[in-house]
Amino acid sequence: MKRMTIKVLLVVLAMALGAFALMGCGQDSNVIKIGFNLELTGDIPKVGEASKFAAEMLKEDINSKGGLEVGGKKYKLEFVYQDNEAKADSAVNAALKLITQDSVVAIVGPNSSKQAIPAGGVCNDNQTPMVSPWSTNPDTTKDRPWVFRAAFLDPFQGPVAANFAAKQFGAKTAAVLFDIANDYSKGLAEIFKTEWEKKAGAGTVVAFESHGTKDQDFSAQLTKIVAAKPDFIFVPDNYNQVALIIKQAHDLGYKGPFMGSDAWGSAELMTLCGKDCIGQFFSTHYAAAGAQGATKEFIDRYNTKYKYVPDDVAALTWDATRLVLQAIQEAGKVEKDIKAERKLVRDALANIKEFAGITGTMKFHGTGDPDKCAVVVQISPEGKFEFKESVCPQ
Amino acid sequence: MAGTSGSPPALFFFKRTTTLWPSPNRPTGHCPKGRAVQPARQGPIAQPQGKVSPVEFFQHILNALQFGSFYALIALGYTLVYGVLRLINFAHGDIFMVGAYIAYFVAVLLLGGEGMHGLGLSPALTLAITVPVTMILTSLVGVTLERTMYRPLRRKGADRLYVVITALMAGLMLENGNLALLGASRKSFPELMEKVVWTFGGVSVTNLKVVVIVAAIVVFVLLEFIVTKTKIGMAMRGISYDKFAIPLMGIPLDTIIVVTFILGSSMAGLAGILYAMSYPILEPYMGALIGWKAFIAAVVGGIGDIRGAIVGGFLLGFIEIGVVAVFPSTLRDLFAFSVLLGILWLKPTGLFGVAQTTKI
Amino acid sequence: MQKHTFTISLFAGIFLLTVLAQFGVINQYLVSVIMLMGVNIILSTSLNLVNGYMGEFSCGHGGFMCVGAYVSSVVTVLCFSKNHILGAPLLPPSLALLAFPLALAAGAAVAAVAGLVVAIPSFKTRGDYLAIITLAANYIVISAIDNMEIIGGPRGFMGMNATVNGMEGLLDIPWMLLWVLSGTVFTVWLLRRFVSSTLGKGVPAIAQDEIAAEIMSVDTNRMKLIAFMLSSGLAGLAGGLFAHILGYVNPHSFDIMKSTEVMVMVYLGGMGSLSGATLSAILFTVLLEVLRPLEIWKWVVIPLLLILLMQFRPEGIMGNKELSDLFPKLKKYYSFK
Amino acid sequence: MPLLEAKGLTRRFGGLIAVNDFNIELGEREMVALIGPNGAGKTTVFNLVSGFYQPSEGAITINGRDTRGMRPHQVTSLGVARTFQGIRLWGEMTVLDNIRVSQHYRAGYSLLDCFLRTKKYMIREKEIERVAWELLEAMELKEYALELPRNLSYGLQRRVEIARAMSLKPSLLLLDEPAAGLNSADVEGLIKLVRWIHDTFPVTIWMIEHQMKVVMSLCTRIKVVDFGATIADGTPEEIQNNPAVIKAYLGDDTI
Repeated sequence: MKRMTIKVLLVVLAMALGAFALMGCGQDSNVIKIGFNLELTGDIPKVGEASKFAAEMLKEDINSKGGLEVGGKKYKLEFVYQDNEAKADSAVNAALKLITQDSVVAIVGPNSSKQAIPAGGVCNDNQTPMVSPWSTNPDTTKDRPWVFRAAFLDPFQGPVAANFAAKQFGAKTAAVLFDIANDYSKGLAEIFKTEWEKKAGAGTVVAFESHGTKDQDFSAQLTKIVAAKPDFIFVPDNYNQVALIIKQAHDLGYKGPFMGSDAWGSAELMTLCGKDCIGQFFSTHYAAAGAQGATKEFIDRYNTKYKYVPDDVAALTWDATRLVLQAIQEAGKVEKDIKAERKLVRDALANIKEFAGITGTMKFHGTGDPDKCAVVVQISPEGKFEFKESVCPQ
Repeated sequence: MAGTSGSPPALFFFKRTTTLWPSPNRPTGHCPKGRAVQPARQGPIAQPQGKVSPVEFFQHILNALQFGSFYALIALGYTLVYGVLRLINFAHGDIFMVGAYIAYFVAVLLLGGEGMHGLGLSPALTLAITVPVTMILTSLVGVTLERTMYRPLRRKGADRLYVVITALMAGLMLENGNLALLGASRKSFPELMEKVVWTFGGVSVTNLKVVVIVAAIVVFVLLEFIVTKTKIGMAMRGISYDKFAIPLMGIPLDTIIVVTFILGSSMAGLAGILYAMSYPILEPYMGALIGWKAFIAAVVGGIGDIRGAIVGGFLLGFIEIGVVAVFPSTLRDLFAFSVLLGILWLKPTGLFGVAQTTKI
Repeated sequence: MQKHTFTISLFAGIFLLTVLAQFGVINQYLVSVIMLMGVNIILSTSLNLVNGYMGEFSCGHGGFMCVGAYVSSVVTVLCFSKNHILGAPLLPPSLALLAFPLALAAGAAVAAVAGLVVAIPSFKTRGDYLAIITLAANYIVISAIDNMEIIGGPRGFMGMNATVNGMEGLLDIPWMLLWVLSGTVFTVWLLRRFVSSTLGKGVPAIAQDEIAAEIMSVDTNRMKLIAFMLSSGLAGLAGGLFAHILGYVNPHSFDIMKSTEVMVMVYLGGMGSLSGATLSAILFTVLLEVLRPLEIWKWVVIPLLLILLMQFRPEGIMGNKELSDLFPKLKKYYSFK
Repeated sequence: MPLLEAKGLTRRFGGLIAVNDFNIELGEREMVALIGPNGAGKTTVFNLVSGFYQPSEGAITINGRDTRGMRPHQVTSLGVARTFQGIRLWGEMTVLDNIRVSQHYRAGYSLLDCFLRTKKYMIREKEIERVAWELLEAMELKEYALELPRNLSYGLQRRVEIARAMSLKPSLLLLDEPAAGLNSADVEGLIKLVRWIHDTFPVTIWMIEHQMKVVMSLCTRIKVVDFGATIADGTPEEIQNNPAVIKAYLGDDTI
């Protein structure tokens, strides 16, 4: 009996292995496949979801117009989504699966650097163009001709926040609260610190406190910060934590202003944070409120389709995907051989010097990293992110 | 945050708590060492507050009490189930999460808002109804797990660790099931209690903080009573001594176990409500980390012992917040867990746990 | 001759896989899945020594893996790639092939030493209290690395590819696959030899009756020390391989979630069965990949499957039996003595 | 020099004095019984001798070696083997493995030998294997070699436990109520077995036993303890007519 069950189990196992080895699907000549390597589960499911929604929207747009026109021929788009569970190893497998099994032309994502760095390595080794919408860690694209990104880097955003805060609040001292387990948050916090102390002198960052990714109680850190009496608090943190941080700071009697980073820029911020966030500032890729043209159109359509204002990840995915599509078009033709096609796309991507995205105009200088303007927005009493000023790299 | 001396009543309150809980004095005692460590870790800038000011100190104690209460409330659930079944119910942290979500839906249903127009009751009334309803529904979840997953395994006489793993899996299922069903967007918990911030000479207390702390203590007293004074409680303790003798004494084992799960899960439910009110952002994974930590607290206190759970919970709260208060907060986990590890090295069966003497 | 059929076919299999990978018959993706499969086998078999054979409940295996991963990575990066903090490479890439196994060994050794943190308390305490110590150890390791700027902290650590490239510079074959497969075989072989010896049988003796073991002349402390250090050391080996497969490590890849996965593999396979641990590791890895299309639902379905499996086989796939116990015919095809 | 010498052995648990100033000397190949009412502290004496407890006062020397501060496995390797009141076999291991593992201290090869299967390893393992089979053969357990102990009858389990103890090649064998829970037929078998062991191996046997039948038919010397203190010591006959013993003991026993 027992032996029987085991035999059965073994057979099942063998079949699973077989089925798994035979996976992967045939080619269709007039379809262009683009892969998405997204954090649909794990720590930051919201990010993956937003990316996927944006991509779906773009696909429907183009396919409804009969497909993407390349060299006078229309190709249907097929987007393949792989969940990387917000894990590094899973992201590598997802990337390899997209490259080898699904044989996609290019890959969009992963978003968070923890996944994007290893996945970028794989894409570069396997000569497949990859565009990360959201990753801000320099290593993602460093020495990797096949890897690009749509977001600006921390070294640019840090100073923006510092300069603006100095000007806006007339601040002399600053406090920083960041997420030690989140490389984005930590990196930005450190850059801000060095930048601020360069401006206002050593020791002017009166408190430099951290917390863990899944923490929800920041009272201890905030007590220290409040006791240090900073002129403002810089919080380069994800919007969900921001909401809690600001609430708890107010509970502890802190009245001063906050300065945030692009990770604030989520529609959820206001539903989570409510009145506590009103009047705060943060630097981001684009201002949803008061946006014009393509940006506004995107926001409105996304809003009607998915019932919430898109956050920066959605917008950046939209841009990243369009960047890839434009490259495919500029390549002028579609090679049958997938490897040759990838080469074409990669060269086209590298040739794009300037790209007008909904998150602002991007200028590329062959590093794969865009120069783009950051905007600082203020949260209006209606909970809109209102354009305050735009800072462009000199 | 001006002013240094608290007003008499506040100070009185705090004095009592400090005498009750000596632990925070430990980190502050290490204060100079902390300063020594800091430049090495923190680069050039030195923390401006050379030492923790009294105001700050009391504030920290208050914070620690609040967060400790949550650990304690959840640890109680672990310890109850463990005491009876010798089972680490790793799903408990996620039952707590489910509790918070249930509370959310009940509250929204009664209160309205969040897109759905509910019955439009007053916040106070909503709270009054939400608490019991949530506790009942949550305990149902706990009992369901027990009936559908744990009990069959026990019946089959599976190794206790298989039940533990099943519990882990059940937890994962709750988390990701929630994610898959409700989507990735987090829920914002409606405000059921008009928030009041009292400030005693720079020390800020919200009414919610007080409620949480009081709740934890009340629950503790209640459970202590149930377990020591009532028939069912005696039976529970009996089972933890001898699982096989109890049924022979004519005590229905399964009933006791179910009651245990009801108690434990309803505690998780209560914790869920209070947590959702204090940190009004709900997400599927909110239970995971605090669940693990509460389990650690329960064990450090001496798992299976209710006082142990309470003490362990508050201790963990104090250690975590104490470390942040004195050292750079980047070192929080490192130091906090080292301290716990040290405690277990010194007292291998936890603070209240009794070493099992094996007779040969 | 027949006695060696198994061994021979094993090495033939490895050779075949490498050749297939070399000529791209099985694609990159499958190769990487096979490699992670190997890593998982190492992890689950090594944890099985503690959680299965010794009946302890260690839930911090990821921590030791992390130690191994970082140590071996730092060594190889020091030697073969220029790093903005650790400076220029110390050795020419031609030495990569020699240095790599040493780096792995170093990682394993340090991880084994880290195992002491758990092993020493285990003299006094058992069961759930020890479980907490392992858990705390896991948190401590991760938090410590978060605070080490020099190896990137939470940003993670990279540059291990240089070593792999160095090896491929010598001879262009899928080296990592080869290393992982041999590492896996090595681990199983090592553990198999340990648990089948009289010395190693002291470990299950501790699990079944520690007092009897001690009084029947088993030096329980020594056995615990060996078991924990062997287990954590092999976890370190797995970590080193993992790091060089990915070419990038991040402390949070080794958190409680990782440890949980390994535990699941152990209990799924059956406590105290090496073939069980191996099978379950393969099954689990395949499951993770096959169920990708389910996206979010994947992590609902997998636990469900495991729960069901445990309902039907409360002792895991193999119980505490080995394949050779269930199919005695197999016995004549190999000899582990 | 006596094989075992216990001087002024005292063990307290908190306030309770389990063993009080216990003295004994055992020579080569003696067969001695330790009797006394329940709770008299007999098993505690065995626990002290086998190193499971440390004495509060007094000392134990085995072959002239002071065992204070030794861990049980060290004491065992001095040649002290014991069985347990409640059987403590390793239930998940075959009878054969039970008897192999109990020779652990004689394994005598390093971890490396074990990994590399060196010559040394092979020789030792063969030796261990041989000893195990011989014992099983001699004690008529051969056909159960590959059974799990928990599937064996109580009597057989006793037998296996004694075999396991003997596999340590002890010079002193402590039997803690070997006849407990055996039916009369098994008891007969046990008596034969113990006598056979005593005749075949150079071993001193010291047993705790309630069944006078066993004690009287095997032992040449009997020591009686009550409330931790020794009340009588002598040949079976002396003990049988010792008023103190009769008062303390025979009152509640069946001969």
